[in-house]
Amino acid sequence: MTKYSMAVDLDRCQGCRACMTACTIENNTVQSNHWMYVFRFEEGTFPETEMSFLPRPCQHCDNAPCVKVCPVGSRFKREDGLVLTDADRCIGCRYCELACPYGVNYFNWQKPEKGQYDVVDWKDDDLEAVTGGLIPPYRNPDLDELYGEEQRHTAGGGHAKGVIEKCTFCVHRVEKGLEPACADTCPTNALVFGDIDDPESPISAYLKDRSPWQLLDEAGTKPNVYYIGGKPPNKELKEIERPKATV
Amino acid sequence: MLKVNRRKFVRGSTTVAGSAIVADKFLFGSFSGVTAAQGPEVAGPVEDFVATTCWIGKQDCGMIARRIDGRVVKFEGNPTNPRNVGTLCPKGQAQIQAVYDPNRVKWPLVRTNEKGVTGEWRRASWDEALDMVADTVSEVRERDPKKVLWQKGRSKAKDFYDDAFVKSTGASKLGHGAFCSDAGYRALEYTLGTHAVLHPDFRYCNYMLSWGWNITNAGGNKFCWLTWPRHMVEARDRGMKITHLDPRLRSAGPFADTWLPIRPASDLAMALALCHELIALDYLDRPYLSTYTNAPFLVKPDGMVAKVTIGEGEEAEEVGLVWDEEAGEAVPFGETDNPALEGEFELDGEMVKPGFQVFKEHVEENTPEWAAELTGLSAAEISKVAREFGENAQIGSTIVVDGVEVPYRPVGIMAYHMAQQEMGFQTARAMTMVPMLVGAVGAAGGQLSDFTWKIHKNYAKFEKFTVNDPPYDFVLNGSKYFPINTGFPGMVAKVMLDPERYGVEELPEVAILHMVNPLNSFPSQKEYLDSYGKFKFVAVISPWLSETADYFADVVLPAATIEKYEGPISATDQYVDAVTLRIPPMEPLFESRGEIDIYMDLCERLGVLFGDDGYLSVVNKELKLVDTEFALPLDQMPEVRDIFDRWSKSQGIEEGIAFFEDPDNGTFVKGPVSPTKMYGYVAETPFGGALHRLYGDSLLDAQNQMKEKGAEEIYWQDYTALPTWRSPTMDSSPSEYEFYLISYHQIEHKQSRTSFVPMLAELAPGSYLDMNPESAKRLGIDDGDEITVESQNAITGETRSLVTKAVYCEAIRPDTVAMPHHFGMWTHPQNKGQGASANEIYFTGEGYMTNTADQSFHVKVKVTKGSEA
Amino acid sequence: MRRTITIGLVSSGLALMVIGFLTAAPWGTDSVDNSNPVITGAPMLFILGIISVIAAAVLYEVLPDRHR
Amino acid sequence: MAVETRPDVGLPQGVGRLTIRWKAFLLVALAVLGFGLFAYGYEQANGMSVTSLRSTGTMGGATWGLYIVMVEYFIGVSLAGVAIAAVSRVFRIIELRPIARIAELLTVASLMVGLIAVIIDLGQPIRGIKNMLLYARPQSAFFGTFTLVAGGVFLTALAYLFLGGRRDAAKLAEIPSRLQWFHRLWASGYTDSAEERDRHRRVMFWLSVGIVPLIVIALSTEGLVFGVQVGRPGWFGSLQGPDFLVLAAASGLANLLILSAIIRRALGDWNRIDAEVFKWLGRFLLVAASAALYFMIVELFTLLYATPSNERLLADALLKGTYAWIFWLSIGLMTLGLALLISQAAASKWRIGTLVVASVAISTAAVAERYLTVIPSQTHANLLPYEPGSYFPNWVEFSVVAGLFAFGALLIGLFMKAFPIIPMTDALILQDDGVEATNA
Repeated sequence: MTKYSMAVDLDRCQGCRACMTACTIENNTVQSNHWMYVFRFEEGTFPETEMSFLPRPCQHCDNAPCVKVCPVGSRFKREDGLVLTDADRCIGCRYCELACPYGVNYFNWQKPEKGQYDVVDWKDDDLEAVTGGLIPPYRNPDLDELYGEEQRHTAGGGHAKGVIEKCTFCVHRVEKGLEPACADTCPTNALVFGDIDDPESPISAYLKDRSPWQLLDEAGTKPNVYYIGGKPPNKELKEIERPKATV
Repeated sequence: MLKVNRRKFVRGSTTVAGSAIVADKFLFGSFSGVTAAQGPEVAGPVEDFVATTCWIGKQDCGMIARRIDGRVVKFEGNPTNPRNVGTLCPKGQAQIQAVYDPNRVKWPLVRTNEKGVTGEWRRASWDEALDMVADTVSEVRERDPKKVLWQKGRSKAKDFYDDAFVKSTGASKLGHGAFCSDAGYRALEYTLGTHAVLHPDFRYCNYMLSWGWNITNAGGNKFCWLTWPRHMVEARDRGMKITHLDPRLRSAGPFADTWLPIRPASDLAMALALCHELIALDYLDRPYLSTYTNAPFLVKPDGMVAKVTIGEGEEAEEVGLVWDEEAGEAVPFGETDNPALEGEFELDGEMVKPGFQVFKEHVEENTPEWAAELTGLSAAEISKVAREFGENAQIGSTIVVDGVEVPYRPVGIMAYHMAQQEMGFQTARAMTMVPMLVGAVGAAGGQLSDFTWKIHKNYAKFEKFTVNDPPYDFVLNGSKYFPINTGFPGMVAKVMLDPERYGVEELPEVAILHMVNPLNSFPSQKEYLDSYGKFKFVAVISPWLSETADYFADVVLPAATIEKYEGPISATDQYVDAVTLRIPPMEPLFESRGEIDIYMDLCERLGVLFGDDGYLSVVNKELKLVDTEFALPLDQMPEVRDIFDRWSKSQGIEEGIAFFEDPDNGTFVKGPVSPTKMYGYVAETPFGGALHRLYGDSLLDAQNQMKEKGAEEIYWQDYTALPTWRSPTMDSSPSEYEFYLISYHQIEHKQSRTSFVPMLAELAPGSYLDMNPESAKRLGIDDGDEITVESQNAITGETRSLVTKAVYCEAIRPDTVAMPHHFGMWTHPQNKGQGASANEIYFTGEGYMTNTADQSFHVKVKVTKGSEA
Repeated sequence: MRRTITIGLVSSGLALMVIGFLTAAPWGTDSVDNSNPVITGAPMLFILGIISVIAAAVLYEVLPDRHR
Repeated sequence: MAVETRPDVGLPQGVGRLTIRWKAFLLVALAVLGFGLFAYGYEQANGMSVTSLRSTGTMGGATWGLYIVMVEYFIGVSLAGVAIAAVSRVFRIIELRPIARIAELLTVASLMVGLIAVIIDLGQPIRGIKNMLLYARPQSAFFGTFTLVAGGVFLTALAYLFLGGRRDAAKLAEIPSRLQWFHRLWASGYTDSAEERDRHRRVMFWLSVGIVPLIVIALSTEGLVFGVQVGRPGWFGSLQGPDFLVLAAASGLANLLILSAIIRRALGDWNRIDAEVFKWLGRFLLVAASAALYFMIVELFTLLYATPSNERLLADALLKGTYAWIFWLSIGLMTLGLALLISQAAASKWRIGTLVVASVAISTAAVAERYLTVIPSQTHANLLPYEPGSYFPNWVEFSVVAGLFAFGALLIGLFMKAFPIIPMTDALILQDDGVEATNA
């Protein structure tokens, strides 16, 4: 069996958020929909201050609460571990968003082209001459394809107003044999991706001599994201440098 | 073209993807890639890849552009590039939004309204715009080419811009170094001879002083960002410990094993105290000090080194005298293996001491207790750093690296913009002395600076300064003000506003601004607002309408961003040597053009493109094509691609430029850097032949000359043979200006050229002031409150203020406030509401610059709630 | 007749509900199969079942007496 | 069959007679509904971004807002109606007989509005209806809403209303009027024979017996929508179901009382709702509101002792933070309502005006309490340390909700002009001995 998982090495993470931008570009997600999110935390009082970072992709849980609550089977778990959303099936009830303890689900609050960083006019005539009017101009055609044995519309985001979307572990890349965009770009290789059931895979090798922990273990979600180093987040942490949310 | 196997695989599968159209079915039997499951007769979009290099940052990481039907859809790191090994930072990823930004300057613009206010423009043809520039420049050049000022913020093909254009036109040149780490560069050029500042040998280092290094947000010595953090995390995996000296912890994030929140501008005191402790604890590498530094040179009571001339005629050279204890006499340096480092001796009726003895006495009073007061740290903490540094240095040990035995001193400092303070030059010198004392300079695991031990020409120049009488040129070269002179746009602005004050007669008349935005990116905005209007003509070459262009440009020439050929670009990560080029992944957007094209056209119009000493001739020289079969003909305008094709072939790459365009290559990897290149001790000529200047008698000599020429104390006070502590000028601001204002770099941004990139502006949206909650609460300021920050110039009494919002931050000293420096722009719609830049309230000039004409980024401020003030 | 129709509707309603339930998406969350009903439209059967049970009650009362 | 008629009008209780007052009501209701429709149209055209709703976590918003609050509220209200109707029949509480139809109607109307609110909250409403029919999954708590609430309770309530009204319809069908066709249709051949009465009694009894547990189960699934959420402190817990029911009972009874009082005034001379009805409603409401307040106080104490954790953050937001005013308002109003009821019970004097005031207080408290169930857990109780956010509905949401209320009122108002709102006769209370009880 194949089971795609990700390791996040907090001893290496610089909190730079390159993964977030790579994800946005690869998946054409709209502004403020951070499929990958990197927390930056401050803790304690001066001078006993500590800082930490925490990347938060979808955990692709084995016991995924979002899958359980989805009323129409738009959210589903594949045999290879990926938890995906069928953009054509979703009815936009946002139940998954509330069921998820990690906050990884994002809704398309408006027409996707409006949310594509529209402070810039992508419909500019001179630009259209180059891009053919595509919004965003870096639109990735892979995202229109159907994936997996199930042949469902699961890759990428920003497909339609009123549907939910979340991290897919870049299903369209994984099926090509590529890493997810976040892991691919990570400047310090703090994100390691692979098939955890394959002892030869990069992730298995990486986790072998390390002692990983999982996010919100107590929630019983059985995540497929493993954290190394750092420590589980607590409520004493103060989030800093939160991105601006614009819908 | 597509080679999936060049990317990192998720699993061991191999896939056949030889064609541009991919329909592989290997995992789930599904169609993936870019072809829709449509009939075979309908051609799907065509996918291909082009290798190129990042444009948005400083270190030009290798990238591969993924294209669909020729449209770039993503940039990814190029795995063959040692510098970034297939990765990219947030800016590298997000720049695709910048490339497609319709707010770029689309075509040449000519101003239609007066200057000094927001510009109104008409569209012009390239011919018209270039003619306008050429006509004005020609007229001025005929009178005096030096009156043409070429100013850059960053140049990404030095050979073509800084060298070929500037040399062939004879223009004056100003860079951005004075706002960067140039005071540090000058200090290292002076002290070690290398053109660099400080970084440790991460491959072996066990204990690093991260001194003001913005690890998680900004570059270190030589690199933009990404490469150093890669090395750092690997060193930490090995067990390297980091002691972080910075008023803010945010810079190191979780990577500081120890955080010492040092008071701004007190680094010199800290460095001197470390030297004091290392000497007191006898962590000294005496062989290094006696052999490779001028520490044994005998210093006379007047502070000058006792020298003799050896050799005759052309061969004659001055050599410092050292004390041969066995012989009991002074001998020229090099004639004894064991010169005295300490003691006092009589020479020609005068009492002389070795430089080291002078240094030892100099730092005698710089105890940890003394420094504790100044740095805001405890004496115990300071002492502990010195002890750890000394212990970890393992003085006397060696290690074998690639078969070469190298002294092993696994301790070092990473410091980059530390020099951006009033005493930046001497601070950087004192900081360099810390690893010098333990012999870590150029040792394995120890203190490195440049990637090789190539000695910069300034090393020899600084042996003897010549201070002239006025008149001076407008950069004040050779003046009594700055015997060491970085070329400081802030000072030039001040000179332009009052030339007589500085004994200057001739001012520049025309400015060509290359990727530079002084109005926004340089501190002390006011000086630039006041002075740039004095140019008769300003031409701006830039992809975006900079704020400076908005107010002062007569003509704006739209440069391409990444869509152009540029280079050659070093791709080394310091351990592997490599070189690459920028390849246009698509045609320049709109009517923009690559700068090399622009300069060649301009030079042709100026009549300096062809012939000897013309632009092409300089290019040949800089690219080392002279007298090779690849040299450019000097009588015809080449295609830019052809220039790089010739250069590629001259490098022994048979395919020429196609090699760099190939997504499977893109980087010409020359191989690992040999230990004999990297480590000064084992270099062919150890340390490149430069004797390290612990004692700087030529600085003292410069001081004496400056005094003689009547320079005021503020200019000469830091020209001392040894780094000497004094209170920074800003400390004499009235006590109500209770905070030190510092500004910093955020990882999402690069200077002032990214804050309008929507994806980056989303992550780091705007200006704010970090305040320790303790201080903020005392002033009745809540988290998120609107506040006024007012700075005061301790010399002129001038005050400046800005409005921003307070952000509570437990990771900053209570006496320090800090702002990110990327905002305060107004020409792009995304800039709306981003808030002010600290640059608006910094000062430049006397008291707020170094003795080497470099900007200080420090000022005392007061903070009040609200925006009434 | 009334009785037959009622019992028929109630039992077929219950049967439809059971069938609808059984042919809806299988329990479990570990497979793509769990996200699709065994028979597309199974929930409709379930609803029809409910309608039919309630309709039984209504019809039971509303059906005219034969002798009239 | 003695049908009560008046010589000057054909139909009883003002049915078919459009008074100025009613027309004014119609106009206002249509105007509010119209504006609600406009607001919803605006929302549909631009996306839900025009509401205050935002994603939880990084956006710091609430993804379920006023719409879901009102879904919970309306579905809760619907409980009381049909429950009162059923209880009055099963236990033969003759005094409540006059408002049995009001109760049924309230159930139908509020369920309808509540289910529309569910659709309104969907990002893809059309797809929502289609995909629920094609793909609904029993594992999802929504399945219960979809099948049991939308299907079961709603249809049973409709059946109830229909069957219970046949006898009146048959009588009205004899009176010539523009609505005669409608009354004939409703009567569906009813002849008031003994067998028919007998059958009716049986059916109503079984329906009543069946519907009460159905309601309990169906509405508990509404509580489960929240209760099964492990990932959301403040929601997860076994009390969500009972809590939902108790508050539903209180808000439903309060609304039934208010509605009865309004109809009492509206009917004027036709009124047959006497003080006895309100006494009963008052007593029921007293019990329900006491239980609701009990749950609220239990919750308050739990909050006071919340450990430093997600619950603490939530408690702070409720007790002294963003939501404190709503929290204390709901407790205050519930206490006020209860105090008014207790004082009346103690004095054994039930005044309709006071009861209405108490009911308005309790109903408002219920909306506030639903709000506090739905919202703060989203903005303040994320398990990961997201910065707390905030949510308060904007004009679009308020307008849409006002439109929903107007739609519900319109349903009841229109019904009143088509059919007697107070049962003229009720077969259930007819004894086998053939003694015919009629209204009056």
